[in-house]
Amino acid sequence: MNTNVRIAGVDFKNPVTTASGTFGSGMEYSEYVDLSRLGAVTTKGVSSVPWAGNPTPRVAETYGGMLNAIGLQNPGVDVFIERDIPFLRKYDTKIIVNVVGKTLKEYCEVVERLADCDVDLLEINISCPNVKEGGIAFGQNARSVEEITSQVKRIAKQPIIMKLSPNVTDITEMARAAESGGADAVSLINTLTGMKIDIHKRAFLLANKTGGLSGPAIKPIALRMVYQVANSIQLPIIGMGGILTAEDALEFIMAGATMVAIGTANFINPRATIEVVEGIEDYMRKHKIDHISQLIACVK
Amino acid sequence: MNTNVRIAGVDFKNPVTTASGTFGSGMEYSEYVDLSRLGAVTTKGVSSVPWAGNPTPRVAETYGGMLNAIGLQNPGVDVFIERDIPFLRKYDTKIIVNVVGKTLKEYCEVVERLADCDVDLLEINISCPNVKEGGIAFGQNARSVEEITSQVKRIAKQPIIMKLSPNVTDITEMARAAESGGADAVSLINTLTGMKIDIHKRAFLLANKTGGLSGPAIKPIALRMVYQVANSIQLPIIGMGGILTAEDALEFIMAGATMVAIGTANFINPRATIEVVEGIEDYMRKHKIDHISQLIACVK
Amino acid sequence: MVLAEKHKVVIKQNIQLDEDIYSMWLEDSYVAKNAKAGQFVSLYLEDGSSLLPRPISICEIDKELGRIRLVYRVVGKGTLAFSTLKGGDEITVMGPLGNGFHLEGKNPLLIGGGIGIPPMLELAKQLDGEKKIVLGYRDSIFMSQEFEQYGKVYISTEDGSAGTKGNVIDAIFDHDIRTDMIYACGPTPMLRAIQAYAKEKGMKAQLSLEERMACGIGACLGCVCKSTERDHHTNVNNKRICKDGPVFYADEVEL
Amino acid sequence: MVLAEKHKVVIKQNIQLDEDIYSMWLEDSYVAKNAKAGQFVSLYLEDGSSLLPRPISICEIDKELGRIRLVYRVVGKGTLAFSTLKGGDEITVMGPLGNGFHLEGKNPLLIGGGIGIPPMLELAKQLDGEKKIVLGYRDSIFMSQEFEQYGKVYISTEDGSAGTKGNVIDAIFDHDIRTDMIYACGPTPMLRAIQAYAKEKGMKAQLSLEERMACGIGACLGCVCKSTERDHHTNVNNKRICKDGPVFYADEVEL
Ligand SMILES: Cc1cc2nc3c(=O)[nH]c(=O)nc-3n(C[C@H](O)[C@H](O)[C@H](O)COP(=O)(O)OP(=O)(O)OC[C@H]3O[C@@H](n4cnc5c(N)ncnc54)[C@H](O)[C@@H]3O)c2cc1C
Ligand SMILES: Cc1cc2nc3c(=O)[nH]c(=O)nc-3n(C[C@H](O)[C@H](O)[C@H](O)COP(=O)(O)OP(=O)(O)OC[C@H]3O[C@@H](n4cnc5c(N)ncnc54)[C@H](O)[C@@H]3O)c2cc1C
Ligand SMILES: Cc1cc2nc3c(=O)[nH]c(=O)nc-3n(C[C@H](O)[C@H](O)[C@H](O)COP(=O)(O)O)c2cc1C
Ligand SMILES: Cc1cc2nc3c(=O)[nH]c(=O)nc-3n(C[C@H](O)[C@H](O)[C@H](O)COP(=O)(O)O)c2cc1C
Ligand code: FES
Ligand code: FES
Repeated sequence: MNTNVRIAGVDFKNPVTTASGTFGSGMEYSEYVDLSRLGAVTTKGVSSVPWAGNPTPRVAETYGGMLNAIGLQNPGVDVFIERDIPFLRKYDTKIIVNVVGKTLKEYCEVVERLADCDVDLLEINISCPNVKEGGIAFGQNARSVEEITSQVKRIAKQPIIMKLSPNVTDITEMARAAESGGADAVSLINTLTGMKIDIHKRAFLLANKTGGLSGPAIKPIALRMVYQVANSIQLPIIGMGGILTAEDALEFIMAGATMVAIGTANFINPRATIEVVEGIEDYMRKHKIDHISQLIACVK
Repeated sequence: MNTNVRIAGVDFKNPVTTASGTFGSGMEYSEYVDLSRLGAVTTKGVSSVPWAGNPTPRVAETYGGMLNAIGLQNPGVDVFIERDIPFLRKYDTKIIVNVVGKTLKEYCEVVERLADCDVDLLEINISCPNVKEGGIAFGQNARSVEEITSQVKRIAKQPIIMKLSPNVTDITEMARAAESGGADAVSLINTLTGMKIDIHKRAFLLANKTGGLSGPAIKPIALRMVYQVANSIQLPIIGMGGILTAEDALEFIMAGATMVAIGTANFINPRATIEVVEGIEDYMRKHKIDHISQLIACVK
Repeated sequence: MVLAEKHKVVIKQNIQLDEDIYSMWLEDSYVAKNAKAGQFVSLYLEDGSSLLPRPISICEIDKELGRIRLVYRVVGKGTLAFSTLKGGDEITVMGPLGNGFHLEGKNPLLIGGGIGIPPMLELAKQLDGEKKIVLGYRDSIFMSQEFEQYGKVYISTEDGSAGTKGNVIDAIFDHDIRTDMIYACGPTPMLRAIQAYAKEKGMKAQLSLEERMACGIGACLGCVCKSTERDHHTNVNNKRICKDGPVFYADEVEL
Repeated sequence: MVLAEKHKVVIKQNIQLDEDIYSMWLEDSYVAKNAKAGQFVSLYLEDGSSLLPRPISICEIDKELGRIRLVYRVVGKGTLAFSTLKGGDEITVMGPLGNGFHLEGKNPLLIGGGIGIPPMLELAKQLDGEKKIVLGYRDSIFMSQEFEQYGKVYISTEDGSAGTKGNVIDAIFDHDIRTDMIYACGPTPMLRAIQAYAKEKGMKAQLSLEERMACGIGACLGCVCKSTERDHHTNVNNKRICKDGPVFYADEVEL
C-alpha cells in the first residue's frame, strides 16, 4: 500500500497536511501527534514584519463550525526562520510555509527571505478575509491573482501554491488565473466570510464584526469547489474545508485533491491529523487500493 | 407589543414567512401549524409550464445542513392559480409567490399571469443553483440582475422582491443592481452550491452531482450577507439561511432584515415557523420591546 | 387524516436480530392507534449535526398495549445511533406517515427482500385469506419464523444456504406460487423484477418504494418517483413517495 | 510538561449549588495527578453541532481519590448540557491546561468574583501563610462556607444583602486588608480595578484571565490578551491566555 503523493516535484509520504493557522508551526501539537507521521506541516501565515492581529474576541462557535478573525497575528518572517524552521526540520515531514502580506511588495519580501531557507513549498494566502488590506482582496479578482502569482514565481526558489478564496462567484476563474500566472499548485478553500450576533447584548460576537467560517459546516461547499477546480485546471490541488475524519478526506481526494489539509478539526481533536492518516490507510487496506493515486479524482 | 412590519406598502402581522420550496404551498404544513399565525406564506417556485425537476436522489444530509437538487419541479402557474391561491386565501396571511423561469421571457410570462391574481408580493428567484438554464445564471451578474428586475417591474402589478444568490463575490453589488432595477425588496440568501460524495460507492450522492446547501450550517454566511446588504441599499430585506429558532431569527432582524424566512427548519420540525413567531414575542416581552422595528438593524 | 405530530416516546426494547439488524419496540400509543400496515415513521437523531429524519417502516402494531415495532439495518450514522439505545431511553418520532397497503385479495402473496421483510409482518397479520410469503435474503436469515403463523413461508438466499438459491422470483417459480395480489417491499431491482413479472402474468401488485427524504410529509419534493400518469398533485409524471406512497400499485410507477 | 490528552471520564457527582451554579466531581486520576491550582480543563459536548471545547477552571483536586471538581455557571448551550448530566454519566475532558498560580507570599489575599470564586478554593487549600479571602457576589451567596476552613473570609454583594455593599475592592477597603500577594479571578472590570489597586499600593498580584478560545493549547491565537512587554513567543505585545496564562502577573498584561 502506497500513500505517496507528489506535488511540483516534492514527494510527500502521505496526502495529509495541516491547514495554515490551525496548527501554529506544529510546536503545540507536537505534544499530541508525531509530526513525522504527516505528509507535511503547513505553518501559520507569516509576514515580513510582526503583525499584532485583531482585537478579541477573535473566535466564536457556530452551528457545526466556527468563526475566526485572528487577523494573521504572526511573529514575522525573521523569528519564523530562526525558530520554526529548525524546529520543524527535526521531523521527517515536509514544510509548507503560508505567506501573507498587505501589499504585493510585502508578499515578495517574505518569499525572497524564504528563498534560501530550508522549506519545501510556499503557500501564498491571497484569501484571508480578516485583514483590512491584502489578503482576500488579492484573491477575488482574476487579474490580480495572475499578477501576484507571476510576481511571486519570479522570486521564489520553492514551488508556489496559491491559496484560493471561496468568497467568489467562480472559483475556477481564480484557479485558471493562478495557473496562467505560473503557480505549481492551488489550495482551497480558505474560510467563508461569516458573522454572529449576540442577541442578548445586541452586539457582534467578534470584535472584527465578521470572521472566517470554517469547520464541517462548510465541507459541501469546499468539496464542490475542489471538484470544479480539478475539472478546470491541470495543477495539483490541496483540498480543505471542514475535514474531520478520514471519510471526509477521502471525499476530497475522490473529488480531485492530491493532498488534503486538516484545519478546525485540530481544535476539536488534537489527534485529528493522525487519525485521518490512519483512516485513509484503513480504507485503502479494506478496499484493496494499492496506490492512493487510484483514488485521486476517481469520482467524475 | 407590536410585531407588525411593512414591506412595499404591504402590512404583515409579524416578520415570519416561509422560505420558498420548503413549505410547498402550505397545504402539507397546514396540518401542523395555523397558517394564519404567519406573517406570510412564500410558495414554491412556479414557472409558466409544469417542470418535472431533476432525477433522484434529490436530497442529501450534510453536517448541520442538507443539499437539495429538486430542480424546481412545479405544476406550472395555471394549476398554482387554480388550486394554491384559493387554498391560501382561506387563511389570514399574506401570499408571496416565488417565480422561476429558464429565460427572461418565461419569468415575464409568470409575472403577467399573476398580475391580476389575488397575491400580495412576487419573489423573483434568480438564484436557484439546481437548474441548467435561468436561475442562478441571472443572479450572478449585476447587469442581468438589473435587467430582469426592470423587465419584471414593468409588467408586475404586485411589489417585487428579488431573491439573491450567495454564490457571488460581492452580494451588495447584486443588491444595488436590484435596487437600480426598481425592486421593492430583496430576499437572501438562496442556497450555496455544494456537493457530497459516497466514498463507499465512489459516486456523487445527488443525481445532479451538486445541490444547494441550506440549514444552520450556512447561517453565519447568510447573516453576514444580510448585514452587508442592509448597509448598502435602502430596500427592505427578507433574511433567511439556516434559521432554526427565534434566536436565529432575531440575529437576522438585528442585522437588518425586516422579515425572516424559515426553510430547512420545517423539515426538522414542522412547527418551526410558529415556534419562531412565539419566540420572537417572548423575547420582546422579556426585553420590553414595544415594537419590532426597534430591533430591526439595531446592531451596527 | 391523522395529524402526525413529532413526539417523544420511550423505547420498550431494542435488541439485535442479526449481524446488523435490530428490532425496536416503542411505547407509542398514538402511532399504534392510527397506523396502518405499510406506513412508516420518521425517527430523529439527538445529535444536532444530523438534522434530517430517518424514515423507518412499521413492522408490527400492538394496538392493545399501544406499541409499535421497527426493524432496521445499521447502515450509517443514524441507524448506528439507534442501535446503541436501550430500553427506557427516549426517541423522537413523527408518524404514522404515508399511505400504507390496501388490504385486498383472496390468496395474497407477500414478498419481502432484505430489510424490506419487516413491513410485511404487520401486513401478514392483518390480511385475510390464504397467504403465501416469500422472503429473500443475501445469506443470513432473520425473522422468517415470525411469519410462519400467518402463512406458508418460502425462502430464497443468494448463496443458496437456505431455501431456493437465487432471488424471490426464483423462489416463486420454484414453488409455482399463484396469487391475485402481490405485496412487495425490498430493493429496487427486486421490485422492478416483480413489476415485470406481475405485468407478464396479468397480476396486480402493491409495491413499497424507498427514496431519500427531507420533509417526509410531501412538501419538499425530494422523494419523488416516476409515475406513469401525470400526477394530480404535482401536475407532472412524478409522485411523492412519502405522501402518495410509499405503497404504489405496480402500474402506477416506473422503476 | 505534561501531555494533556483528550480522555473520557466518569462523573462522580453533579449537583446544583445555586440558581444557575453547578458543582461537578469527575473521576479523573490523570488530571488530579498532574493539575495545579489555577489550571483549567477543556470540556467537550456530545452534540456534534457544538464543536469547540468549553474551558472550565479546576476548583478542587483530590489527588488521593483521583478526582477533580469543577464549578460552573449555566450561561449557554454547553454549560446547560453539562448541568443535565448525572453521576455515572461520562464526559470528555482535556487537561490540565494553562499555567496555574505561583504559590508565594506570606499573607496572601485571595479574591474571587462571581464564577471566578471556584478556582480560588484549591488555591486556598494549597497556599501557606495567613490567608485572607474576599468573595464578591451580585446577590446570592455560594461556596463561601467552603472557604472558611482556609482563612478569614470577607464578602461583598452588589445589593448589600450580605457583607460589604459594593464590590471586592470596597470590601478590601472596608476591612483594611493588607497583603504581599494578591490572587484574583473574576470579571475583567474587577481584575482591572485590582490591577490598578495593586499598582497604586505597590503590591504584586496574580490575575486569572478569560477569553473565548478555540484550541485551548496555544496554537490558534484566538485567546490573546495585550501584554506590556513584547512576548517571546508571539513576538508582538500579545500573550495567549490558554498557554501563557490564564494566570498572569498584573504588570505583565493590559486589561
Ligand atoms: C419509506 C421508507 C421506509 C424505510 N423503512 C426501513 C426499515 O423499515 N428498516 C430499515 O432498516 N430501513 C428502512 N428504510 C431505509 C432507512 O431510511 C435508511 O437506511 C436510513 O435512513 C439510513 O440512515 P443512516 O443515518 O443510518 O444512514 P446515513 O447514510 O448516514 O444517512 C444519511 C442520510 O441519507 C438517508 N438515507 C440513507 N440511506 C437511505 C435509504 N436507503 N432510504 C432513504 N433514505 C436513506 C438518511 O435518512 C439520512 O438523511 C426506509 C426508507 C424509506 C424511504
Ligand atoms: C480559562 C477559563 C476558565 C474558565 N473557568 C470557568 C469556570 O470555572 N466556571 C465557569 O462557569 N466558567 C468558566 N469559564 C467560562 C466558560 O468557559 C464559559 O462560560 C463557557 O465556555 C460557556 O459555554 P456555553 O456553551 O454554556 O455558552 P455559549 O455562549 O453557548 O458558548 C458558545 C461559545 O462561546 C464560548 N464562551 C462563552 N462564554 C465564554 C466565556 N465567558 N469565556 C470563554 N469562552 C466563552 C464557549 O466556550 C463556546 O465556544 C472559564 C473560561 C476560561 C477562558
Ligand atoms: C483560527 C484559524 C486561523 C487561520 N489562519 C490562516 C492563515 O494564517 N493562513 C491561511 O491561509 N489560512 C488560515 N486559516 C484558514 C485555514 O487554513 C483553512 O483554509 C480553513 O480553516 C478551512 O479549513 P477547515 O474547515 O478544515 O478549518 C485559518 C483558519 C482558522 C480557523
Ligand atoms: C428543498 C428545497 C427547495 C427549495 N426550493 C426553492 C425554490 O423553489 N425557490 C427559491 O427561491 N428557493 C428555494 N429554496 C431555497 C430556500 O428558499 C432558502 O433560500 C434556502 O434553503 C436557505 O434557507 P434555509 O437554510 O432556512 O433553508 C429551496 C430550498 C430547499 C431546501
Ligand atoms: S420527503 Fe419531502 S416530499 Fe417526500
Ligand atoms: S485558544 Fe487557541 S491559542 Fe488560546
